[in-house]
Amino acid sequence: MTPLLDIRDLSVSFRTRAGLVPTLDKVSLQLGRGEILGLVGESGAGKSLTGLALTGLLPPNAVVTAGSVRFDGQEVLGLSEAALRRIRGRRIGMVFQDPMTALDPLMRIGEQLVETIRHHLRLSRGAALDRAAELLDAVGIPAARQRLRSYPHEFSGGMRQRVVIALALAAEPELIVADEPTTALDVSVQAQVLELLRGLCRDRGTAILLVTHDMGVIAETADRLAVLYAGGVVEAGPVGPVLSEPGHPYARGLMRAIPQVGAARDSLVPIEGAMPRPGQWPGGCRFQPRCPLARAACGEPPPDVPLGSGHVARCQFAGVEEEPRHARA
Amino acid sequence: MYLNTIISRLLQAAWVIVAVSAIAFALFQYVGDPVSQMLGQDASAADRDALRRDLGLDRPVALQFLQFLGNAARGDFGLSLQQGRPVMDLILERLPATLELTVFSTAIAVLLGVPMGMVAALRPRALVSRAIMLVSLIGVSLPTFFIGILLILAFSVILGWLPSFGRGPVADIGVWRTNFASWDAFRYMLMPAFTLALFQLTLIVRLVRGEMMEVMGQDFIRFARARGLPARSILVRHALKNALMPVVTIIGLQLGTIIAFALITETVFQWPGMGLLFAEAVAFADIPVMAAYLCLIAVIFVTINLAVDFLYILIDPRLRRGHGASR
Amino acid sequence: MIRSVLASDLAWRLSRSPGAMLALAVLVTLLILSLFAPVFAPQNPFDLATLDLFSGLTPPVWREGGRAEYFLGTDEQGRDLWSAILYGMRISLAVGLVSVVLSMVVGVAIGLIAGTSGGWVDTVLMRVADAQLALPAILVALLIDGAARAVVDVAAQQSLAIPVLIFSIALSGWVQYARAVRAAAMVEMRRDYVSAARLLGLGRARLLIRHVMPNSIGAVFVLATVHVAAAVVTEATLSFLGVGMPPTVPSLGTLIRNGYDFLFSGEWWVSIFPGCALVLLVFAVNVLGDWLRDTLNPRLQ
Amino acid sequence: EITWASQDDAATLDPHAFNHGMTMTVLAHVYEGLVRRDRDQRIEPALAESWDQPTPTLWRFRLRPGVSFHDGTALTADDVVFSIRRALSDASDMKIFTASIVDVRAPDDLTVEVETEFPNAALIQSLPEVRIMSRAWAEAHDAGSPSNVREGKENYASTHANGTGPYRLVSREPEVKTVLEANADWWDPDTPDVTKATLVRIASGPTLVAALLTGEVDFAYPVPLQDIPRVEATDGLKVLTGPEIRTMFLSMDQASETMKYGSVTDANPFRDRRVRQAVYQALDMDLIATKVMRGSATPTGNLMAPGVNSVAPELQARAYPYDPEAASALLAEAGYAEGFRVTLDCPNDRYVNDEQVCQAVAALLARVGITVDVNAMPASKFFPKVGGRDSSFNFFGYTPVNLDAFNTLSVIVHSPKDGRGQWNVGDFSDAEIDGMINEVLSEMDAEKRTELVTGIMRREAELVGHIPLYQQGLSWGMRDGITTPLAIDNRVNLTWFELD
Amino acid sequence: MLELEALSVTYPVGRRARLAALSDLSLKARAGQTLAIVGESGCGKSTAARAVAGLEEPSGGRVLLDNRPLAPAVERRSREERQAIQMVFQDPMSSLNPRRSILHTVAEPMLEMGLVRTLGQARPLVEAALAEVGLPGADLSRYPHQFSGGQRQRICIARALAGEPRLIIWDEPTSALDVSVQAQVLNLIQRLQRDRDLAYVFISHDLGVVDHVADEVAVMYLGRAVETGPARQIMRAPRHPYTRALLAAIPSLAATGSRARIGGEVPNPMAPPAGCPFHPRCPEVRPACRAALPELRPLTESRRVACLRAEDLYGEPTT
Ligand SMILES: Nc1ncnc2c1ncn2[C@@H]1O[C@H](COP(=O)(O)OP(=O)(O)OP(=O)(O)O)[C@@H](O)[C@H]1O
Ligand SMILES: Nc1ncnc2c1ncn2[C@@H]1O[C@H](COP(=O)(O)OP(=O)(O)OP(=O)(O)O)[C@@H](O)[C@H]1O
Ligand SMILES: [Mg+2]
Ligand SMILES: [Mg+2]
Repeated sequence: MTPLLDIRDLSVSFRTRAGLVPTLDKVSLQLGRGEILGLVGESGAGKSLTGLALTGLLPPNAVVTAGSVRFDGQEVLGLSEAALRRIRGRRIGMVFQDPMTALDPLMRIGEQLVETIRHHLRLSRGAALDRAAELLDAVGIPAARQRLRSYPHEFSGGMRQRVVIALALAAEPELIVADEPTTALDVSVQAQVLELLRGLCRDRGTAILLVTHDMGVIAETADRLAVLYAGGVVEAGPVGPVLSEPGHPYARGLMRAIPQVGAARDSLVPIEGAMPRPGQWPGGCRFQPRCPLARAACGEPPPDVPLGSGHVARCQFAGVEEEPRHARA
Repeated sequence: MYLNTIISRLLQAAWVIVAVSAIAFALFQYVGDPVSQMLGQDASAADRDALRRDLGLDRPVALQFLQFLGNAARGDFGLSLQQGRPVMDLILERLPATLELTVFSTAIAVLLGVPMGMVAALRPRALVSRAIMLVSLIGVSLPTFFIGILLILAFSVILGWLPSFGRGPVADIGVWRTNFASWDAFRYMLMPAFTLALFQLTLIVRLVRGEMMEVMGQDFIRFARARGLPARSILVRHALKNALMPVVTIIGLQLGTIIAFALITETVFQWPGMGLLFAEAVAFADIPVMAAYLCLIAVIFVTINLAVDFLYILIDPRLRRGHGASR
Repeated sequence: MIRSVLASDLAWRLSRSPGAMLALAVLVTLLILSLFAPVFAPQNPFDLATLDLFSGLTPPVWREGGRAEYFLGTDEQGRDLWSAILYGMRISLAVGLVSVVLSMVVGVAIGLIAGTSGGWVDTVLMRVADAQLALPAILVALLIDGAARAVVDVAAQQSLAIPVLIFSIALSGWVQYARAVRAAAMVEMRRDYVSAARLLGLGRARLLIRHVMPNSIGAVFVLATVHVAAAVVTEATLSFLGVGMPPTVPSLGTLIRNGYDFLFSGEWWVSIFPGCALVLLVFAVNVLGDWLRDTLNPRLQ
Repeated sequence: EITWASQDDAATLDPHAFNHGMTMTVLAHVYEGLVRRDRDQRIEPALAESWDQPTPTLWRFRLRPGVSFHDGTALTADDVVFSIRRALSDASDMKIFTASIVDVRAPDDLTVEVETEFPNAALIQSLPEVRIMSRAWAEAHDAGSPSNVREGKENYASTHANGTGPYRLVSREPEVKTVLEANADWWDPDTPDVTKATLVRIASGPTLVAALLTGEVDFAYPVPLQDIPRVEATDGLKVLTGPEIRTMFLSMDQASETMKYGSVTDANPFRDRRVRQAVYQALDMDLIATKVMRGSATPTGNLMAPGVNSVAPELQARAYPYDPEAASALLAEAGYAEGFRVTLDCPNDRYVNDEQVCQAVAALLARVGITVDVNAMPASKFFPKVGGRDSSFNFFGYTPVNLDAFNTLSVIVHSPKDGRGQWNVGDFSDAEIDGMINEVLSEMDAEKRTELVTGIMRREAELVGHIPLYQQGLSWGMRDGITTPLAIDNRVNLTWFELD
Repeated sequence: MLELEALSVTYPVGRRARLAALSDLSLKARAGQTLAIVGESGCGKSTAARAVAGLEEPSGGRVLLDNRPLAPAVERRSREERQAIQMVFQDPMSSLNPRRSILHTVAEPMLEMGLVRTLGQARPLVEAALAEVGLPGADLSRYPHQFSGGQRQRICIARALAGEPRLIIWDEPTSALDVSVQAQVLNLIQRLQRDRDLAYVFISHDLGVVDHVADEVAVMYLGRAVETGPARQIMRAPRHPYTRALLAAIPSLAATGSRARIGGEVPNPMAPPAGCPFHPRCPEVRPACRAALPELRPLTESRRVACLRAEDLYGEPTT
C-alpha cells in the first residue's frame, strides 16, 4: 500500500546574502493513514520547514532544490497556488507552533471557525455554527456554544492552542501537520491536547505528523519517530526501539541528556558543543564535530544502517556497541 | 462601562483646548496690530489710541486671555474686528465649506490610497507598485500650493474643463451650504479636493503599505492560508482589517494638520472656508477670529481622536477592559 | 562592532537596490553641490551688490534671449537661478536637517521619560503632546514666526530667520518621535536586560541612556529621514504664507514662491527649476527613508 | 450683467466706518455723496444740485428733489445732516474728510448748510467721500454711529445697505461675493449698461488671472504686472494700464540722534543732507520701473502725482540725476566712504511688487556701499511699526484721498506736530515749509495755490526730505466687450461701463 | 542566609483592580544549597524571584539577607547587598542588551560593583569569567545575536558571576534551551555552586530539572506555596494533591500510552476560587476545602503542606 504521505529526498535552500544556503538535505519520510509520525530534533534542525513544505507555505526566500512530496499519490511540489488551496485545510490541516499569534485577534473565534467550515464544506451559516460548536466541544473547551462569541485574547494559551487545533480539524483533513502543538502549554494541558490527537487517529484514521523537540511527548504519542539533525534525518523507526536502543550517537546523547524525575543525580551527560547552523555544516556526517565516536571515516557521507523492523540510523557505527570514550561524566 | 474613561478623556480634552488657546493668545499680540488695519491711513493717532482702548487691546495679554476664556465659556467669541460680525457666525458660515472639502478629499485619499497601498504591499516588486510609490512621493515632494496652481493651469486655463476658483452655485440645505447638491457645484470641488487629497494620499498609501506588509508576514495570515481560505477573504477580512487600525489612528492625528493644510488649498482656489478666513484674519491681525479658529481646530482634533479611540475600542476587542485573561 | 556589521550589511543591501543607490547618488550630489555652493555657483545670490537688476528675468540659456552666464536664467532681481538654487538648497537642507535633529532630541528625551516613568508623568507629557498635535505645524510656525519677528531686534532678524524657522518646524515635529520612543521604551523596559542592569544598581539616567535608549530609537531614524523631506517642504509652504526666509536670502521654498507669481506669464523657469531641485531633493531623501524603513524592519524581510 | 473680481474686498458696508479703497469703491455704487467726481476726476453735482459759499466758511447746498433711498423713503436735508454728523462722530473713520466742519444745519427740507472752522478751499474735494444714508433706516436698525465693534455689538449697517446710489445690494457674503443690481429708480437719467454685477474676491494673483483667462470673470483687477502680456495676448481679453495717483517713496529717519536700525551707532547719517542725496542719486527709478514694475510704473521726482489738485506738471522731473559715482563721492564727503548698513522696512502685502522693489533698492544701494537689510512684513505690522517711528528707512506709498495737494502736504510733508505730519514717518522737518503749508490750506485762488505748492515741493526735493520713486501703475483686465475709462484712483465705477 | 517572610506582591490591573500575584510566601535559602520553586505557568514564581531581587516592590512581608531586612527596591539597597544577590533570567536573548558587546555586558557588574576601575582592567577578568562558563577565547567584541542560545545563557551566567554574588536566583534558566544544551547549562550551574559555595533559588516548571538540582523544593499554586520541604521527600512522596498531579502528569520516555492529567482550567488569578484555590480541580476535594483557605502547616519537621487531607495522601497518586 502506498503511504498517505511520501516525502523523498526533500531538499530546501534559502536564498540569503551568502548565496543559496542548503537547510534541508534529502529528508525522506513516510506516513500512513491512522499513523502518528513523530519528528524530533533540536531547534533549527528543520522540523517546521519540513511541515511547511508539504503545503507550499515555505517562506518566500526558500527554494525546494530537489525531492518529491507525494500526498495520496499526487505530487504536491510545484502545484499552483489554486491547487494547493484545495489541499490546504481540506485535506491537510496545519497546527501552528505559537497559539498566541496564529489567530486573527480582531475576529471572534466562532467567525474564524465558521469561515473555514463554510469555505470547505459549503454549509449554511447555521449548520456551520453548529459544527463549530461541536469542534470546540471536541477539543475540550467547556460551554462551547457561548465561547464561539469570544475573541482570541479572552482565551488562555491552552484554550487558544485547542482552537487552533479545532480550526485544523474543521474540514476533517486526512493529514494533520502539528508543529509543536504543546510547546506553549502546561504539562497538564499538554496531556489533554495529545490525548485529543491520539483520539483522532484512532477514531477517524487521520494521519498526524507530530513535530516537536520534546522526547517525552513523542514517547507517549507517536507510533513511529524520525530524528532530525542539522537538516537531515539521522534516525527513524518505530518509537519503542528508537527510544530504547537508539542507533545514532546523537540520539543516544539526547536520551542521556534528559533529566528524569527519580533518576540518579549525576547521570546528566550533555552533548558538548552546539548544532551547526545551516551554511556551516561540516562535510560528511554533520554530527561528527560533537561525536564521541568520530573517526576519519566520518568525513564521508554516512550510510543508512538498517537496525531491523524499519529502524534505520544514518551512522556507520550504528549497531556497533559504543565505547565509553566521552571525556567526562 | 466606559463612562469613566469618557469623562476623564473629555476633561483632558478640555485642558488641551485651554492650553492651545493660551499658547495662541500669547502669540497673537505679535501677529500685528488690528487697529492699524481697522482705521484708514488718514485716521489720527488719537483715534487709534481711542480705538485700542475701546477694544481693550491696551490691557495686559493675560487679562485679555482670561476675558476671552470667560466669554468663550459662554459661547461668545466676540466680534470679528475686520468684519464687525460675531465670530461664531463667521465660523459657522465657513465651516461647511472646509468640512466638505476636507471630508471629500479624505474620502478620495482613502478610496484611492488604501487599494494603492495594498497593491504596493502585496507586489512590492511589480511595476505598478513602483509607479504607485513614485506618484505618492511626488505628493510629498511638491508643495501643495504649487500643485494647486499647476492644476489650475492645466485643467482650467489650458483644458478649460474645471472652474478655477470658489465654490460655485452651492445649494442651501437648511443651514448647511453644500457643493454636493448639483453636478455644477460639485465640479468646483474637484480640483481643491484633489489637491488636498494628494497630500493625504501619500500618507495613506505609505501607511497602508507598511502595515499590510507587516500584517501579511504575521502568523495568523499564514495560518489562514494553511486553512485553505480564499485569497480575497484573507486579504480583506483578515489582513486589511488588522492593517487599517493604525492607519485610522494616524489619519485621526493628521486631521488637524489637514484642516490646517486646507488653508493653503483654500488660498490658492479662493475656497471660502475657515482656512481662508484664518489667513485673512492673520493678515488683518483679527485676534477674535484667530483665537476662535485655533480653538475650533483643537476641538475638532480632540473630538476626532476621541472618536478614533472609541472606534478602536469598538473594533479591537483586546482593548475592552473587564475581559478574561490579564496578560 | 554591531555598527560596522550593520553598516556593511546596509551597504550590501544598498548595492542590491538600484532605486536606493540612485537616490543616494542624487542626494550626495546635491549635498556636495550645495555644501560647496561657492565653488559651483558663478554668483553669490545673497550678495545684493552682485545682482544686476538689468539682467532680471533672463530666460534659460537654450531659450531665445538666454545668456551663457545665466545657465538656468535669472529671477526678476537678476539673480542667477543656478546659483540661487545651490545656495537656497543649502538653507533648505540646513533648516530640514537641524529642525529634525532638534525635534528628534526633544522627542526622544520626552518619549524616554514618558515611557519609562508611567503614571502621571506619562499622562501629563502625553497630554502636552496632544496639545501640540492639536495645533498643526503650519499654524504653530505661522504664530511663532510672527512672534519671533516682533520680539527680536530687527537687525538680527536676517540672521535669526533660519533659527526661527528651524525652531518652529522642530516644535511641531517632536511629538511623533516622542510617541515612537515611548512605545518602544515601554516594551524595552519589560525586557530582562533592563532588570539585569537594575540589579547592578544603575541610576535611572544611566539605565535610560545606556540601555533603554539605544534599543528604542530604531524607529526614530526612519521617521527622521521622512521628516527631513517634510521639513524642507514645510519651509517652502511657510515661504508661501510669507513667513519663510527673507527674500534677499532665498531658500528653495522662497524661490518657488517668488516664481509662483510668474507661472502664468511665461517666466516659468523662475519657479520650475527650484521646484525641480526641491522635488529631486525631497524625492531622494524619501526614497532613501522608505528603503531604510523596509530594510531595517526585521518583520518585513 | 457682469462678474468682476478683485484681490481685495470691501471690509464693511458701513459708509463711515473704514476709509479704505475697496470699501469706498463698493460703497460708491450704493451710497452717494452731495457731490461726485466725473470721468476726469472733476467735481460734479450729485445729491446736491447746486451749492454756493455765502461766506468763506459757510457752504450752502441745494438738494436734488425727488431722490429716494432704496427702501423707498425720500431723501431729506435731515438725512444729510445726520450723515455728516455721523461721519464726524468719534467712531467714524471719515473725519479726515470732515475735519474742518464745525456745524451742519438743515434750514429746510432741501437745503443743507455746512460751516467750517476756517476757510477751507479743499472741502468740496472731500465731500464725494462723505456718503449720505437714511436717518430713519439707520436709527431703526440701531446703527446711529459707525463701527460698533468697540461696543462688541454687531452693526446692522456693516452688513446691510440702504443708499440712494445706482445699485442696490442684493446679497453679500463678505470676502466671497457681493451682488449688486441696477437701481431702477436712480435719479440720474444716464442709466448704466451693467444691470447686475457680481463682485467676487480672489486674493491669489495667479488664480485671479486664471479666472480672467477662463472667462469665469468679465473684469478683474489688479492684473499682476507679469501677467499683463499674457492676458493681452489672449483673444477676447484686454488690459487697461496707466499711472495710479498713488506715489511710492522712501522715508529716512531724520529725527533720531543715532541710527535705530543700522551699523552707525554714534550718529545718524540720514540727518546729513548729503547722505540723503547720495541715496537718491544711487537709485535708478527708470530701471526699477521697467524691470521690477515691468514698465507699469511711472518714475517721478515728486511726492504727488499730476492730476492731484494744485500740483503743477513740471514737478515730475528728478531733482538730482541718477549718478552712482556722484553718490559715492557724496558719501565720502559725508564721512561714509566705506558705506554703512541699514534696515529697510517694507510691507509685503500692501503695494504692487512691494517686496521686490525693496530688494531692488537694496541691490542698487549695495553698489555704492550701503548694505541694506530688507525687513519685509505684512501691512498689519508695517504700519504700526513705521507709524510709531520705529524705523530708520522705509518704503511707503500715499494717495491723497480727496485728490488735493493739501492732504499730502499735511500728512506727509508737514513736521509731525499739531495733528499733522502723521505719516511723515522720517520726521522730515522744515519750519519754512510748515509755514507755507498753512497758507495752502486757506488760499482760495487756484493759481496762487499751485504756485505755493510748487515752491514747497521744490524746497522739499532740494532738501531730499523724501525720495520719490514712482507712481504705481494700474492694470484692469477685462473682456473686449467692456469699455470703461481708467480711474486714476483705482476706483472701478460700474456706471461708466459700456457693454457691447 | 536568605529568608522570605510572608512576602506578597500585587500588580495593578487596569485602573482600580489589583492582582495578587504572590501571597504570604515564606521560604529560606542556605549557602551551598538550592531552593527550587516549581509550579505551573503564572503561579507567581517569577514574581517571587523579582521581589527578592528588588525589581518588584512587595505589598507585604519582607526579605532578609543574613537576618537583616533588605530595602524593597534594588536601587535603595547598599552596594554589598546588591552584590550579594544576582539573577539569571529565562530568555537569554532578551536578557542581553543587543547593542552592547559581551565585553561591556560582562564587565558592567565589575565596574558597577567597584571591582575594577576601567574597561581595560576588566578585560582579563571578563576573559576568565567567560572561560569559567565554558566560553574560553570568545571574541569579546561580538554582540549577543552572534551567539547561540546556549552560549548566550552562559554569557548571562558569566555576567551574574562577575559581581561575585553569594546568592543567584535562576528564573527558568533552561526552559528556552534544547535538552542537549540544557544538560550542559545545568551541569555548569551545579559545578559553580560546588566551586563557590553559592546559594541558589532555582525556579522551574520542569520537575525533571528540579529533581536534578534541588535540595529544597517549594511548590506553588496561584501565588501561594502549597507544599515545601526537602526535594527528595517531595519528589518521592508528594502530599499535596496538586504536587501529586504535577508529578503524575510528567511524560516519561519509558511509558507510552496515556498519563494522568489535571482536569479543568487554571482559574483566573483575578478571581481565585474561595477556600482552597485548588479545590475546583482537586480529585480529593471535600466540602471543607471550599470553606476556608488551608494554611501551610508543618507535616514533619522539615515539610509543610497546605492541604486538609495531607495525612491521608501518600503512595501512588490517584488519577
Ligand atoms: N526565512 C528564512 N531565511 C533563512 N533561513 C531560515 C528562514 N526560515 C528558517 N530558516 C532557517 O532554517 C532552519 C530550519 O528552521 P525550522 O523553522 O524548520 O527549525 P525548527 O526545527 O522548526 O526549529 P524550532 O524548534 O526552533 O521551531 C533554521 O536554521 C533557520 O535558521
Ligand atoms: N507586570 C504585571 N502586571 C500585571 N500582572 C502581572 C505582571 N507580571 C505578572 N503578572 C501576573 O502575575 C501572576 C504571576 O506571574 P509570574 O510571572 O510570577 O508567574 P510565573 O510563575 O513566573 O509564570 P511563568 O512560568 O509563565 O513564568 C500571573 O497571573 C501574571 O499574569
Ligand atoms: Mg519550528
Ligand atoms: Mg516566570
